[in-house]
Amino acid sequence: MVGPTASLSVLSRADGSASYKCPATGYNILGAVNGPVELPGRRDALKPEDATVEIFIKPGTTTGGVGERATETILKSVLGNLVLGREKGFPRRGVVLTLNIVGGENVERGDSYLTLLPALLHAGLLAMISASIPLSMTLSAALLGVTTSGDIVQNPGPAAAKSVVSLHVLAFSSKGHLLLNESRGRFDFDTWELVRARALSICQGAHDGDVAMGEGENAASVNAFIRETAEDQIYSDYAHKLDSI
Amino acid sequence: MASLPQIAIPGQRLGSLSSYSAGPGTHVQESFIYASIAGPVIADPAQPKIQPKPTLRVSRVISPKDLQPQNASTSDAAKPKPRYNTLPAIESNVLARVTRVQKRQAIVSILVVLDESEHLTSSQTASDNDNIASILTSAANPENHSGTDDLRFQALIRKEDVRAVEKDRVVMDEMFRVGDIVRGSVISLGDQSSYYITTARNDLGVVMARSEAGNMMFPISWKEMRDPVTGAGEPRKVARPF
Amino acid sequence: MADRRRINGPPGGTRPPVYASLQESTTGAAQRAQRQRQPAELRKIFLQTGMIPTASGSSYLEFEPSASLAAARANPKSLIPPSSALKVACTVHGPKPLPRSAAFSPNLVLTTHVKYAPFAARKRRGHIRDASERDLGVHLETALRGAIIAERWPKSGLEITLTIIEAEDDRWWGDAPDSHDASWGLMNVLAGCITAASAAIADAHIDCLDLVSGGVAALVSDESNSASSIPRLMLDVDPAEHRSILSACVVAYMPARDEITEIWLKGDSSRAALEKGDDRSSHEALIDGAVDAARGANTVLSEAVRESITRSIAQA
Amino acid sequence: MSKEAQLSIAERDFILEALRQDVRLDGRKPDEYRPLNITFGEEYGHVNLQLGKTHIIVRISAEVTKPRDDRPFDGLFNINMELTNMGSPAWDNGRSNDLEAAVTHTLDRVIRHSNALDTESLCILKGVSCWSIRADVHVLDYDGNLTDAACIATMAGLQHFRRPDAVVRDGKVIVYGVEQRVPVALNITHKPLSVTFHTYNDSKHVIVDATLKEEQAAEGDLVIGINNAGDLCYASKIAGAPVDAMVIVTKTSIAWEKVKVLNAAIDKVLQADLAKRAKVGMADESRAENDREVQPE
Amino acid sequence: MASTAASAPAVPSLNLPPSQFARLQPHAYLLAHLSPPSASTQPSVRANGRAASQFRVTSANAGSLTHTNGSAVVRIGDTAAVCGVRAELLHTADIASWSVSNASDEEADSATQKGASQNADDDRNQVQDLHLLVPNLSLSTGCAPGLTPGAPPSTLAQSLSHEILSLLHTTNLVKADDLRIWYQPPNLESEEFRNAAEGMEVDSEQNGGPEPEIKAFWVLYIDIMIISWAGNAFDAAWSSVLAALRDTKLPKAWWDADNETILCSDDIADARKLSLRGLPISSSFCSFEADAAAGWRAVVIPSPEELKSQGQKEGSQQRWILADPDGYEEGLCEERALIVVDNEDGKTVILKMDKLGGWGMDSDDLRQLVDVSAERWQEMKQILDQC
Repeated sequence: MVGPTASLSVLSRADGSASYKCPATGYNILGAVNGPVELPGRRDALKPEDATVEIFIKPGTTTGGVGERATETILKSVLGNLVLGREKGFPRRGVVLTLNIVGGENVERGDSYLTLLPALLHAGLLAMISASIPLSMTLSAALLGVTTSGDIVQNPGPAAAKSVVSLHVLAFSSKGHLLLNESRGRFDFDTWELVRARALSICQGAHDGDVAMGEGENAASVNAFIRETAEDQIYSDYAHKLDSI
Repeated sequence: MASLPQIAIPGQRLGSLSSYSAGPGTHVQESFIYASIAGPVIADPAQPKIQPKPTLRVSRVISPKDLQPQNASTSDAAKPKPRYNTLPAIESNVLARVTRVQKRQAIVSILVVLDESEHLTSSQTASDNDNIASILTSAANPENHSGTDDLRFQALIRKEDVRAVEKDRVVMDEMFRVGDIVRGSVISLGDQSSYYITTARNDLGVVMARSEAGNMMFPISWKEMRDPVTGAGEPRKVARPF
Repeated sequence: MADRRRINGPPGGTRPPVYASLQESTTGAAQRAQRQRQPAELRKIFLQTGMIPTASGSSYLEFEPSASLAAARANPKSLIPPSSALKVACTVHGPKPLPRSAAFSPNLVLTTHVKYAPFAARKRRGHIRDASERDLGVHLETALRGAIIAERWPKSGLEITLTIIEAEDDRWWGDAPDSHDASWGLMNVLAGCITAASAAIADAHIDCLDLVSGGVAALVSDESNSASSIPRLMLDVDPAEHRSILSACVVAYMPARDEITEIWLKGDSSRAALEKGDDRSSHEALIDGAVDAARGANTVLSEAVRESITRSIAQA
Repeated sequence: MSKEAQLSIAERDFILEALRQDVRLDGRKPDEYRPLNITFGEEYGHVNLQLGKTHIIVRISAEVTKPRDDRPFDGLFNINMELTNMGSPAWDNGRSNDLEAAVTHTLDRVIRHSNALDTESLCILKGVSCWSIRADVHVLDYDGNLTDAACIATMAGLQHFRRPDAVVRDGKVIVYGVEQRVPVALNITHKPLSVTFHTYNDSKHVIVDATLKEEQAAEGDLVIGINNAGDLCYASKIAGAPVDAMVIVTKTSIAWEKVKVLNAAIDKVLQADLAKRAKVGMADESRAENDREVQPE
Repeated sequence: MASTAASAPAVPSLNLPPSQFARLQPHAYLLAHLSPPSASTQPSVRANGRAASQFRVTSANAGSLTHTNGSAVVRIGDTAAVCGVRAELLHTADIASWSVSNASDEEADSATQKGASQNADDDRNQVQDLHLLVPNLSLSTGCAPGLTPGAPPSTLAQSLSHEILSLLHTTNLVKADDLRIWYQPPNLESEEFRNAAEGMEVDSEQNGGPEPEIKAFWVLYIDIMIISWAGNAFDAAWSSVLAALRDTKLPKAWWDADNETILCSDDIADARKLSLRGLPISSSFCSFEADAAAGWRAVVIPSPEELKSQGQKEGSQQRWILADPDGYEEGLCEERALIVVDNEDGKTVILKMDKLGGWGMDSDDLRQLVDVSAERWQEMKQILDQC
């Protein structure tokens, strides 16, 4: 299977941006971040000592609706939590993240956004990194399905997701906290624990005894992928300085 | 004196202006006093010099104390179960949270309007804002953080109203920080959006504050509070502790 | 077109079900509900305050189901309800700060808002307020504004929201819409809203001159059961129980002061003949009737407000 | 309600003074477009366009729907553009602004109303079903001349797009997947594009393809919609300083020249992409597995 | 209660009545209740007097609204939801894609048309593809302060509507066949012609005659009005939807070939109830962190292992997971969990499990919450069975 590709700072107007492609599900997401920005015309927020994180999802070939708003709420509770909104210059200001689905199928009415969530999370995170938004940690996410035969499959696309018995999205922080779990379908808790273990090894890399799992490109964890993508950008941004050392 | 009803509802005739004067919760029409809210009827006894007639009022606060006015002073077991709706008025004391500190003023949002009655000790300051049941059910509006502030009255503390002495040397940043809880006294209904509040009294000023490190601080002087964990002091306009 | 903030139905649209019994000759169809009450007899009102603790004040009001509706509920035969009975929930929020954009006001600024639930009436209602709902809001505001002592609450606002969970019919469901038909059910809804809002305001301890209540009277003509076709004056009419309503009147009334704060008269009252010896003009009679109905509602209202105070004292 | 940062007076004067000397900030000639770069995505009708720093993605999609009651023989075609905070920090998410309305209007006039896409060819079964073609314009980076960029990208997308084949059998419509039958190109009747001019110094200086800064310094604009054959399908001079009527005439002929060049550029990349696809298609046939499929592990 | 609050260590200088304390220092107020001084014998309870995993008193009442096919009022403590289900008809002639089939799944389609062997996936597709379920939730009812009545649905209302629709789809609660209106075209050569008019019941063994066809679908408009909102709107809304759907009766409907329309019988004896798949019950939780400072400043967030050892070292509880949070608690907790379970032959099946908004909860907590949700299922089943 072809692994995801990503690059940082692909756009020029936004403060930060990232592109994230997941060939397995066919999704191609562009994320742009502007922040800290003034939020005009707003009243003093309930938390005047904190930044406000706003997220907007723009579907590729349809007009956004309630499904997008629900997904934004989920993303905000995960990504918004990572933002250190009390750092200097951020309180009372806004961090605006726009996610544009530029490749892949539309999510149908009343369908969960689960197949898209990891790509949205990764694109959003990378865009925040690109915009130098202070973050407490990074995250990595995995999409897993459990088939009728009980097999766990990684990254089922929208069509494949319809035939699985249960569908799970898990996101872990770079320190190993479970930041997000969204599970739909029919399953029991033991199945979920298997899914969780599998997701953790995908995100964090092979743990203790699971070394055998890794094969080819899969061996690289999502976490390492995110890190490398960010590091690549830093190396190219600071190439002039590094050269002079 | 005709017998008074124990409970009144709006529009109920309570007594004649010839024998009573009209108090809060009532209105007068054609020389009779009528109730304007629902609640227990209380006749405050006449005070020879200032108020020759007993004052009729309908209480907003429903507490057993009000129902037995004869032992009002001893009813410290009063556990009010009122509805909340007191407006800030001139001279009412309020507790407010600082939402913004600017060079010339601090903006606060009023959380609690304290009862003006001076005789009550602090444990009895039962204002109409006090319905625990209602506070506990409705707190923050989770989806819209600014929503709750729309429900609270906003007020200003101007630089010259911060303290009574050395007014010209006040630096707002050393008086208040965002998030502090301040006790203040309303001095004006202000403009269309804000009340004006003063803290220029010993008992007024910051009553609760967190340090830079995020810990609750305690007051050590009239102008400084200290973080018990880090030991660092921070300047504030501190209210006199009780 | 498609509402981006709501979940939309099929793009091709849907149609309400058509019952076969309506297509057949009317002889076989269900009989029109009959009024079992005396002309001056009111329906019972259930009214309770304070059940929504997140609000400053609240109330819930329900009209007693008509005899036919009660019978249909007890022993269901048809899916078509013979009539319906008002159910309203009311909340009051405030006094609270005025929006920042608003100008200074030395008085309490009242806003009223009436919305039908989509399932409140025989025909599915839209999600966005229509003209009749805005109308109801305006009438309600007039009715309440006259009762509230607004100067006691400077620079603050009071927001009154009524949700109609079940509305009243405008006519019997079996009748074809008539050219001179008006939305008679709306008037019952308004009367109910006034009474409910008044209870919620009292629950919120907002100063009022009096408890204002709503009442409806109408001139109805029931050719089928009366020998003459002379319209008769009836109080608190359920439009589903009458063949034809000529005119109707709703008032908001404060009994302690004998004042009317809102009056709304619809239809043609010129043909009405009153009893012998009654030399009032027919619209006077209508207003008097509506006031009588409002007085009736007021006894329920006073009781409910008194009861809620007694209850909270008992709890204290 | 945010706005693009205003041009400083010095910047404005600089731009105007340079124009007086027939110099543009980036050294272009008045009638010269910025470098145009068009690429196509994997999907049909996915266009990635860069005009200087203005960056746009257009996606074309098709679905079967019911024709309008009053036009049973016509399919549907819509162009949608929603400006987001991505393209410019001045744009608020979920709120439309004047620029969005203006550009959408021009696109609608130039492409849709000129019937560039033959909607009758989208009819499948009279009054029952037809294709609804939708173009979504995503603005990723905004540095002026959104109208022309969106126009070029949309036209390129329409020409690149392939809809699934559909046949009517016994009153039933059967849609064939892309794997089953070769998808069908849309019926493009002509290829209109817009050319936007900006005027300066009492319309003495008129330039095409202004950057954002040049747009901000302009005193008026002029939009010409024209096709390869020289048929004018849209012209607008809505606001700003008056323009000499002769300028419109001369600029229309310049616009025609530009459209021919731009359309040639589109054709070139289209042909290249088609050739590439044909090659990949051959290679694909030899491969049994589609790598989009889920691989149980 | 008053003494607990007033003696809280955080406020050394101010003696406040509990109500003001609740307002000024909500976090400390709830914390003081949950962790009473070790010297005292007071148990750890929430400010509302409930134990951590205790739900509020719940009641449900179905079928009281006249103009609905099914309705219910559900109260969970002070949160109240009214749900009304209205059925309308979607003629297949009005469905653009109805006469369209994909060449690849034509065979599958014709199997569906025969009405035989319905499986859940087919159902989901038709219910979802044709938009047969239309839930919308309204918070613009004055149910809580700060929500402007008459404003378009807020982000929260939109999210809740979407979650309800999404849950209806993933649980396959409503069977597509309950919503289909069949028609058996007359077979003029056959004596079965007389049966044709009542094409409702499809006899799959009918041979020779034309195949029965679907002429229309019932579309269920499910409208939820939150009348009073004191936290946990989702559980109240979902239970009201569930109770209303269980109460829903659809009239008998048939295709009237002469008038080319669908007619219904108003006879209640002909109407039938929906046969729902299972009884998915939702339970919401939120997690309250003892350390208010964590949200206050930029702290180094300990790893999960550090968190565990830290909790053991200090010996005091750092986190409480509260079932069925009220509005006050929701305002103080960032981390939430939502679990939907069903019970099949005594075995708990999880249908949805979400957790987000923090980094505290993990498998151990979730396992416990699933158990709590399973208990809640039993309780809710009783309540719904009685309504």
